Parts: sequence; structure tokens; C-alpha cells
Amino acid sequence: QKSSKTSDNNPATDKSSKLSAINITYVKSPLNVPSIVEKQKGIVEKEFAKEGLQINYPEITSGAKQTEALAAGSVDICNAVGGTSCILAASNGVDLKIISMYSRAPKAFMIITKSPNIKTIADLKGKKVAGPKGTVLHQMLLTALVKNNIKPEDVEHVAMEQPAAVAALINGSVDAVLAAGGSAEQAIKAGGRVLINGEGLVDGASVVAVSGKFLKEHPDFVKRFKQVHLASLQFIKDNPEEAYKMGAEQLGITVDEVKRMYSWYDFDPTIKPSDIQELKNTQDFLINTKMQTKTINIEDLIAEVK
Amino acid sequence: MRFLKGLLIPFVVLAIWYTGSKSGIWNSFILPSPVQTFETGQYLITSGILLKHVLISLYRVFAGFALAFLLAFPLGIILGMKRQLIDYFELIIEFVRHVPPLATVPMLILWFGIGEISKLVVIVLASFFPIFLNTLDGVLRCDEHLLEVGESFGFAARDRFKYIIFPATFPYILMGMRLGLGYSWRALIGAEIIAATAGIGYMILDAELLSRPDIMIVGILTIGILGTLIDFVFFRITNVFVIWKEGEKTQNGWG
Amino acid sequence: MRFLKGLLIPFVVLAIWYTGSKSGIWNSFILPSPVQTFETGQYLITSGILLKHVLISLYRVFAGFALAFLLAFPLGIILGMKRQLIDYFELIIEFVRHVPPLATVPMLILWFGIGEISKLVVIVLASFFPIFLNTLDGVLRCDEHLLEVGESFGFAARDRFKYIIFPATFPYILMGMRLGLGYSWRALIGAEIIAATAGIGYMILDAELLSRPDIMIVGILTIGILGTLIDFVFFRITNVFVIWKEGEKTQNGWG
Amino acid sequence: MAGVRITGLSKRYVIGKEAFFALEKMNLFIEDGSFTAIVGKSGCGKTTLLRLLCGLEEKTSGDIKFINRGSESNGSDEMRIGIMFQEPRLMPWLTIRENIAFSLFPKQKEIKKDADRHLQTLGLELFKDAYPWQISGGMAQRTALGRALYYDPDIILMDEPFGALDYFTRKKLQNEMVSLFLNQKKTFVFVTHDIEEAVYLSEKVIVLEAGRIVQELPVELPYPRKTNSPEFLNITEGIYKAIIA
Amino acid sequence: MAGVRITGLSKRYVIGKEAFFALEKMNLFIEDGSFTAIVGKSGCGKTTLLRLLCGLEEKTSGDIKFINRGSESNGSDEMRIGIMFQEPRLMPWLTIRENIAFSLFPKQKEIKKDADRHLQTLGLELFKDAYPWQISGGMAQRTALGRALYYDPDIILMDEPFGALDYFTRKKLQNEMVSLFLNQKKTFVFVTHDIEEAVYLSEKVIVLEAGRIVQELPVELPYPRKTNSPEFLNITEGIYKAIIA
Ligand SMILES: Nc1ncnc2c1ncn2[C@@H]1O[C@H](COP(=O)(O)OP(=O)(O)OP(=O)(O)O)[C@@H](O)[C@H]1O
Ligand SMILES: Nc1ncnc2c1ncn2[C@@H]1O[C@H](COP(=O)(O)OP(=O)(O)OP(=O)(O)O)[C@@H](O)[C@H]1O
Ligand SMILES: [Mg+2]
Ligand SMILES: [Mg+2]
Repeated sequence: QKSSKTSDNNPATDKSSKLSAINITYVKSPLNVPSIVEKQKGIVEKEFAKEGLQINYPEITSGAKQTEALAAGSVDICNAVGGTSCILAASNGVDLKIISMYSRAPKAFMIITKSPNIKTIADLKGKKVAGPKGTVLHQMLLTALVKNNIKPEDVEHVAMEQPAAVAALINGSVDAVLAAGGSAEQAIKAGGRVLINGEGLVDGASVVAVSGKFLKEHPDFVKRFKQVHLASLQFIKDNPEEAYKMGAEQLGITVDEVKRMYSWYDFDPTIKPSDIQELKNTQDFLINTKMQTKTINIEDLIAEVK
Repeated sequence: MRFLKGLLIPFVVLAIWYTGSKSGIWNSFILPSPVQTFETGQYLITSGILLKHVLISLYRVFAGFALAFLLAFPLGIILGMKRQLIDYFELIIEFVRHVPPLATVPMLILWFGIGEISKLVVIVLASFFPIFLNTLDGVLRCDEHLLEVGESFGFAARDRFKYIIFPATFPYILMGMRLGLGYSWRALIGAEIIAATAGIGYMILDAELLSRPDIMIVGILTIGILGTLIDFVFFRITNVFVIWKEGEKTQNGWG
Repeated sequence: MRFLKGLLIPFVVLAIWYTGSKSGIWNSFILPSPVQTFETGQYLITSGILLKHVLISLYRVFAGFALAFLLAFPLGIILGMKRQLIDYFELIIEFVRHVPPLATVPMLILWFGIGEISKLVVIVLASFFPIFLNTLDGVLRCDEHLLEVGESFGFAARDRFKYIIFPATFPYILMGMRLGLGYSWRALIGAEIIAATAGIGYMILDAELLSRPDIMIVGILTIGILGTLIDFVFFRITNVFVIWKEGEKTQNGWG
Repeated sequence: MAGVRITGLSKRYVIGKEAFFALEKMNLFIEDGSFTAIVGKSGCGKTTLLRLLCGLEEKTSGDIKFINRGSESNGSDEMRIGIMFQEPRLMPWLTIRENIAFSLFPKQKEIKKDADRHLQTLGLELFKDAYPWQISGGMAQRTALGRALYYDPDIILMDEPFGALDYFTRKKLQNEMVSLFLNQKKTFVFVTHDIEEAVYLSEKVIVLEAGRIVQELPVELPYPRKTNSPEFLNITEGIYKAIIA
Repeated sequence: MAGVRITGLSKRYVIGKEAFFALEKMNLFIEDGSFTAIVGKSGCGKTTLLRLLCGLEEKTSGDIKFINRGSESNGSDEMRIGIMFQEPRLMPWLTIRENIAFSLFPKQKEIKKDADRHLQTLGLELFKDAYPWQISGGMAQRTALGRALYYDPDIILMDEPFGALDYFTRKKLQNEMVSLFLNQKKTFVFVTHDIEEAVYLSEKVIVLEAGRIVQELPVELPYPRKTNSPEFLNITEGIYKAIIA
């Protein structure tokens, strides 16, 4: 009732009453149990059923495509998008606001190798490492290299998507891969060995983002959406077994695997100072690697709706 | 018998696949054994999952192909019959013909959103050109001697088309359509990259993301077999039209 | 003059693009203004970045296309001349024809690694079929009357090919080659998804990753223009071969 | 029924780098309802003349005027000109019967009885459902003739219609042609190699040589003509001489 | 030089649902170095016979044996059989000169002088660089004749080679044919509609009707023959009667 009241009074939110459908990206992997639960249980639908709001879950997994769709107005909420994608998009002029964190999972991001000769990061010198460019994984690799006093140029980073990278590792085309979630599992099952994970290197943060315009026009909706998200998290806390089972079904892995990996993830949506620092680190990484040309103010990117 | 001959090579491939998997020549994470693939396939079929994906993709393939045909066929005929128009369209069509549809996805999303339209556009982009170019080519190469017959009888343009150009160009149009339909299937992955939640292409993409090569292979097999089947049906139907062509020429599948 | 006519539509498109961007009808992030695109293009050209990408992609397009041609052309001719062989190959070729090459990328990597070979295979998969099917179709549709002339003079198979089938089928082969070359360009994105570090396809993919739509558009324009240019050159060369075909028929670009 | 007035008609062709006139400054008047035969050596321009008459070829210079019910016009809007080509030019996807009825496909829903009558006259009734590749050369030519007749044109142009026919079939069809001419009074322009045939059928024989008319010979004998009458042999002789000269 | 022995030769065709014999139980001996003419009504099976002789058509039953230097064989391995088709069948991508030399393309690097000699004889020298679509119907037929001659076969099969030619060109080429026959003693099998032509050229005239031989008439007149001699007219008359009967 509160929302309808605000919309009555505030001309800026006038359109919120006219909202008829909302598009929220649905990204289930690597282990986005909250998204899975939200969609499977229809939690968001229930919340907005009264207004007759239709909720769509387009599956757009690539971060770049999510921000494109957001810019094009085809998507209203990017639920679980990498920090790098947000910063890159914003620095190139996309009107985008981070409304909350989605997850942090440093342990879920790994460098995996099959070669017995590679025992430490230092051994990567002169080797080929495959993995997606401009992502947390990439950032992790570079951070690890710098930390070990290896010049980034001394390691050949081969840009490819995770599944392809794992195939390349198995085939012996590369010496190590950057992988997370299912792809990491796959690499390990195929004889790979975890060299390091992201702990102490990166937070592996993904965030929830909306367009600035949407935020301005429907602050109410955003607020309520965040509350619903909290409710979903609460649900998982209360019914962990059911949530794991749902995750296992949707991700095509066993409940045990879900359980084990779930412990790596921190789904607290609150944007903490450390998260802001992490985003800043990410921007530095992007600038240093020349992937980003225009520096932006990270604080401006964040719009916490309280 | 003919069909059995056709099965020879697939059978050899299967045998290699089987022995290779058995002896571990290749990694089972990327190429699972035929047995495992078969089991996964069985599960996907009996659970109805595969059917759901197939139906959606079938719809997309046919809708996209139909759209492409409705655009390409008349354009090919019109440009073929009014050659002075070719000059106007040539450059732009040539341009689009070379552009990878995948590169245009962001723009497709901008213009057409993330719904069905964008997906159909990707399929149209893939199947338009074989239909268009083969039709146009057929019309341009239509036997001048036969066209003159129509001209001498004072046929209007539409009659020249209906009674001479169309029947004479039919084999070309057919070839274009078959190529075009094939490319429609191939474009499924590209189409269903755009925010799909179902479809064989989506199933394959999703399986890749979830590292389920067995599902990927089931998807690939489904597309290949279904596409082949539909092409055969398509061809059987069209075969009827072409009886006039010197007997033996229509005997074989690619005639 | 012909060329000017062809520029009409591109010019209209440019005008719409310009006014649309100016008045902000569409999102400048996804479709940057022509001015910005032009500036980016200028930068990419003068800095030599574009050239580097173009050269690598050119190599891939031509190598892949050449490979496809070397496979498809003889196969089309052989199957067309020895029709009993068609039965053996039909099913498997039909199968592969429908499978999206993108779906096979993990398998390609497994078998061929992440080097040039995998990339070329993607291009081959894309351009093989138009060449193969148009060639085969041409041979199957080769005028029986002319073939009989060769037969009556006791021509061996290779002479029948060289002196009758090839010249008679040439227009078909040409159409197949043009379609095939077009699809080679289109396959660049798919090919350069595989661990590329350079190439126009890579440039576009990378630009998408880095949210640089202006670079993407420069890439798209480069492929479209380059592809068109090369097709024109290709066509001019081949035009020479086809003088015998009733005069006017070879006047236009798609003849 | 219609006539044609040809004045100063020329047609220039280019082969390789050399240009030449296939027809040169031709003047000819074809009377309404007349039967004109055109003879001349191979390559003298007979086919070219017919093609110009029915508008399949652009003239280089000169004038072709059609006279229809007294008024002259450039086009052939109000009347039908039918041509039977030198080659059969049958549609390979149509049966013989359909090929015969082809000219009126756009205008008729069903094939008229006429088609069957022509099949009968041309001795093709047994082959009416065959396709072009199943019939002999002479049959194909007869089919093409049937197609031209079915069109029922005002001016009928024929390019060696009996070239591929044996003596008897040819004789029979010549007589058909004469009775058609006498009954319907159409305008016939008939190209032939057979001078006897020209004299047997036509009211006027035009002798062409290298694109020019070298002789116009009226044949004033009543139909049906006797090929062994002295007058007939006389005229034939005259034409042979005209061509040799 | 070679002969042919045909025994019980039949060829069955199917059109739609009906089957019929285009040739039926034919027995014929074609002597080494002889000149045989085949006449008969349109559709009687002349072309079919030639096609069977040069192996372009499968026989339904019966036997064709080639006699080469005394020995009989089924194939035609050691000797050349050349056919001139009823239609010109020129290669549209080759010039007239190249078309004439076509048969020996696989064997000769360069086109021999022979081609130019044939161009000369056939009156095509001015058009030697033209493409088939640039020449007249009669010229195309002459080109096809030239192609058959250039091949220099032991047995030469001709299907109405002069059908599209005017009287004078025809006469000239008939005489060329006779001198070729007298000088080279090849085996000629010559299909024609023109009975006078058959008698003028051949040593034996075969009359076909509906796939059967109804008459075999030897022509025992010395070359060159006079078409108006009583013996000539006599034989011609006989053949006309045979066909009518
Ligand atoms: N491929 C075929 N299929 C069916 N019937 C055929 C085929 N070829 C020929 N015929 C039939 O065989 C018969 C003989 O044909 P053929 O061509 O030998 O006649 P012809 O004596 O050469 O006649 P013409 O003088 O008209 O050329 C005809 O009735 C024809 O319809
Ligand atoms: N399209 C063309 N291009 C160039 N020359 C041509 C073309 N058509 C015809 N000719 C030439 O024009 C001349 C006359 O040709 P036409 O076909 O009128 O002869 P014709 O009298 O019909 O001969 P025939 O009796 O052999 O059929 C020939 O020399 C021929 O080569
Ligand atoms: Mg002519
Ligand atoms: Mg015949």
C-alpha cells in the first residue's frame, strides 16, 4: 500500500503504477542459489502479484550482454553481473547503478593446472593460461602474478570462455586455466589440480545493477525488490536442504556438490566499504590493463536505496 | 537399401567413437562415451525436456525461414525481372551478406528487444542469402529462348513469371531453400544466445555453461537428425514438382 | 553511375543514423553516432590496429575458404559424376550441414587445439556447403545433350569433366563460391571466439566485452566493406570466364 | 488480319570487333491477309527479319508499321503476332498438349478443344501426355507449330516450320497450311529453305541475300497448286536463278 | 573403316504408363565402307537407331556387333564412331572454330589446320570466332557437321545433317559428302527426310516404319548421280511408294 501511496504523490514515480512487466536477468551458474530459489519459488511474482506485474527472467549470462540489454532497455535489473562489466559499461557511458551486492566468493575462483611441473604461481612464467578476459578471473590472475613479482607479460593469457578453456586444458593446448563453478569442477574431474583460488587476491564480487533511469522512475520497486531478495536469502537459511536440492536440479550437479560449494559464497547484499574498495581495485586492474580508458568515480556508481 | 548405404559412414563414426571412448583415447569430459550420451538422451526424451526444446526451436527455425523466404524470394524474382533495380540494392545486400550476424546482436537487442523478434532476425539473416541469391541467379540464368516464347505471345510480366520463370527457376529456388533451411538450423545457437529460456540451441549453450558435454552432444545429434529428416520430407514433397527433368536427374537426394 | 546508384541506400541509412543519433532517438551507448564511429575508425586506422586485425582475418578467411573449396569442389564433382557414391555420403553430409558450428567449439578444441586449425575448421564448416551443394547441383543439372556429345566422342571421365562439365557448371560453382566466401566472413566471429588474440572477429568480440560499441561498429563496417570489395574483385576476375553467356546476362554483379 | 509496312529497315550486329548488317535498308510491304514466303541462303537474315517483326530484336534503323483495319501503328497492341521459332523451344516441364496450349495459359483456365484438334492434325494425339524429351525431333517441331496455331494470331510468322519433317508429313501439313490460309485469311510470313514449298504455299516469294531483298516474285497460281505444272516449274526455276545470280 | 551387324534389335520406351517399341526386332547389316541412308516418317525410330549404334542408348534386346578389320566385337574400342545429332548441340562457351575442333580437345594441344579446312568448306570462315548464340540456325547445323567430320571417325552417323540448310548450301554439302565418301571410304549412316537426297548419296536406302524396316533398296548408280536421270527418278518413285504402303 505504501508504494501506491508514494506513486500517488510523487510525479517522478508516476510511471511505477504503469509498470506492467519487469525483466530480471536470470544467471544460475556458477552457484547462484538465491536466483534459483527466487525464480523456482516465484517469490518475486508473489510479491508483485497484487499489481498484476509480470516478471520475466531472460537468461543472459554474459556480463557484457547484460549491460547491453540494460542499456537497450530490454532488461530492468541485472541480477548477478560481474563488477568488471558494470565498471566497463559505466565508463563507456551506460547509465547504470549498483543497488546491492549479489555475492562474493573468492574461493570459487581458481587457477587450475594439469602440469606436474607447475607447483606455484611462479611456475606460470612463460606458460599459457586460458580464461575469460576482463573478468574477476582475469583480475585474480594478474593480482596473483603481481603478488609473486611476475610481470604480466611473462605469462601468456589466452582469452577464451571457461568451457572452451577447460577443453583446451584437457587437450593440452594450455598449461593452466582460470575457472569457477562447474567449469572448475570439470577441470578438476579431468585431472586438473587447483593451483590457487581467489582468497586474498580478489573478492570475486558480483552485483545487482539497474539503469539510472529506472532507479529514478521506480525507486519503490527497487526497494521492494531488495526486500524480496532478502526474503529469499532468509528462505535459504530456513530451508537449506530444499534450496540445495533446487540448486542441484537446476545446475545439474549433486546436492553434496552444491553444499560444498555453497560454503564458499557470501550472498550478503549489503554494500560494505570493503566491497567499494574491491570495485576500486577492479577499476585499477581495468585501467592498468588498458581495457578501460576513462576512470570513473566508483562511489557515483553506487546507489543504495535504503 | 539406399538408406543403409547412407548409414555406413555414421556407423563407422559411431564405432570409432565407441572404441575411442572405451580405450580412453579422448577425454570423456569433452566427448562422453556413446553409452553415456545415449543414456542422457533417453532421459531427456522420456522426461519430455528434449521435446519442449525441440518444439520451440522448430517454431523458430520455421518462422525464421518462412520470414526469410517471404523476403528473399520476391526480392530475388523482382530484381531478376527488373534488372535495372539490381544496381540500387547490390551494395547494401552485399554488405549485409558479409557481416557476421553474431556481431550485430547488441544492435538487434537495441532495436528488437530480447524477445522472439531478435531471435528470428538472426535466423532470417542466416537463411536469407542462399534463398535470395539462388533465386536471383535462377531468374538471371533463365533460358532466354523460353522467355522469348512468352514475350512473343505478349505475356505480361506476371505471366512470364508464373508460366516460365517460376517453373524454369524452380530447381534453383529449391537449392536456395534447402541451403537456407540448413542455415536456419545452424543459426539456432546464435539466435538462442539472446536471452532464450528454451530451445535446442539454448539447451546446448546451457549444457556448455553447466559443463554437461553429454547434453551438448544430444543437442547436436538432435539438430543434425531433425534437420536431415525435415530436409528429406521437404525434398520428397518438392521432388513431385520436378518430374519433368530428364528422369534420372531427380533420383538422388541432392537433385 | 552504377556505383552511385548502389550508394543511394547506404546513404539513406547513414542519414537516418545521423539524425537518429543527433536527436537521441536511440541509445547512444549501443549505437554511437556516426561522428564518434568515424573518429574511432580514424584512430584504429591511423594507429595501424585495424590493419593488423584485418590482415589476420583476411588470412583466416582465405585459408578457410581455400580449404573448404579444396574439399567441397572435388567432392561435388566426384559425387556428381559418380552418382552411386551419393548414397554413401548423403546422410552424413546432411547431418553436418545442419549442425551449428558454434556448438562444436569444445570438440574442435579437444581435437584440434586452440591454434589456427580450430579457427579454420569453423570457417570451413561455414563455407563448405554452399560450394559443395552448388557444385553438385550444377553437375547433376549439366545439360545431358552436351554430355552426350562428349560421350559420343569417347571422352574419358576426366575429359568430360574438363571440357564439358566444368565449363557448363562454372556458373553454379561460382555462385557456390560467392556464397561460400560470404559465409567465411560471417564465420569470423565464431572462429575467433576460439582463443584468438587478433582478427576483426576478435576485435568485435573484445569490443563487446569492453563495452565499446563504436569499435564494434567499425569492425562490422570493415567486414562488410572488405567482403563486398573482395567479392567485387573476385567477380570481376570470374566475369572474364563467362563472356560466352548471352551477353547481357553477365552485366550485373550477381550474374 | 493485319499487314506490315517495312521501310528502310536495318539490323546491325557485332561479332567480336567486326560489325555487319544482317538486314540492310529493307523495304517490304506485307499485305493484309497475304501469304509471303521468304527464301535465301543460310545466314542471309531470314530469322533476323522475323525477330524484328515480332519485336524480339531492336532495329538499328528504319521503320516497321503495322496496318490494322486500315490504320497504321508502331506497336502491335490490337493484334496478335505469333511466331514459330526455328528451334522447337518447348517448355520442358509441360506435356505436349500443355505446350500446344501454352500461349493462352494466362487467358484460359482450361485447355480448349482446339488443342486436341491440333494434336490430331499434327499426328501427335498418341503423344499428348509425353514430355518434350520423350519425343522425336520432328514431333517437337510439330508441337511448336501447334503452339503457334493455337495462339490464333493475326499475323503468323514461321521459321522453317517443316525443316525437320519427312516428305509425307510435310506434304500433309503444307496442305493444312493452305486450307488454313484460304479459310481464315490470316497474314502468313513463312521462312523456308525449300523453294518448291515456297512456291506451293505463298502468294509472293521474297528472295533475300546477305540482308537485302534481291527479288520479289508474285505467285499467281490458284490453290491447290500442282507442283508438276509447267507454270509452277517455271516460277521455281526463276527463283533458283535469282538466288544463284 | 568398319561395319555393323544388327540382329533382333529392339528398343522399348515408356511414356506415362504406356510402353511401346521405338525399334522392333531389327536386322540390318551395314557393310564396311558403305553409305547407308535411312528414311521414314517422323517418329519412326531413325534417331533411336543412331543412338543405339553409338552407345548412347541401352538396347532392350538384340545385338549390335561391330566388324573391324574382319573381327566382330561388341564394343567400339578400336574404332571411332562419330555422330552428328539432330540438334546442333554446340558448346555455348566455345567459338565456332573451337566447337568444330571439340572432339579432339583431349588429344590435341592445338587446333589443327583441318578445322580451318572444314570452316572453309562449310562457309563459316567469317564466323569462326563467333559464339553459338551469334550464328544462324543453318550455320549452327553446319558447325555440328564440321565437328563430326573433324573427329574423323570410322563410322559416321548423321541425323538429318542438312535439315536446316537452304537448297544451294545443301547441294554443295551433298557433293562434299560424296567426294568424302569416295576418297576416304568411311562407313556412312545418314538419316534424312529428303528421299531425293537419300538416293543421291547412298548405296542403300533403308525405309523405316514404326520401328521396323519395311524396305531395303540398293542404289546401284555411279557417283556423281544425276537427279533427273530416269533411273534416279525410278528409284525415288519406288521409295515413295514403299513409304506410303
Ligand atoms: N527418351 C524417350 N522416352 C520415351 N520415348 C522416346 C524417347 N526417345 C524417343 N522416344 C520415342 O521413340 C519414337 C522414335 O523416336 P525417334 O527420335 O527415333 O524418331 P525419328 O525417326 O528420329 O523421328 P524424327 O524424324 O521426327 O526425328 C518416338 O515415338 C519417340 O516419341
Ligand atoms: N545475336 C547475334 N549477334 C551477332 N550476330 C548475329 C546474331 N544473330 C544473328 N546474327 C547474324 O546475323 C546473320 C543473319 O542471321 P539469321 O539467323 O537471320 O540467318 P537466317 O537467314 O535465319 O539463316 P538460317 O537459314 O541459317 O537460319 C548471320 O550472319 C548471323 O551470324
Ligand atoms: Mg534462321
Ligand atoms: Mg529424329
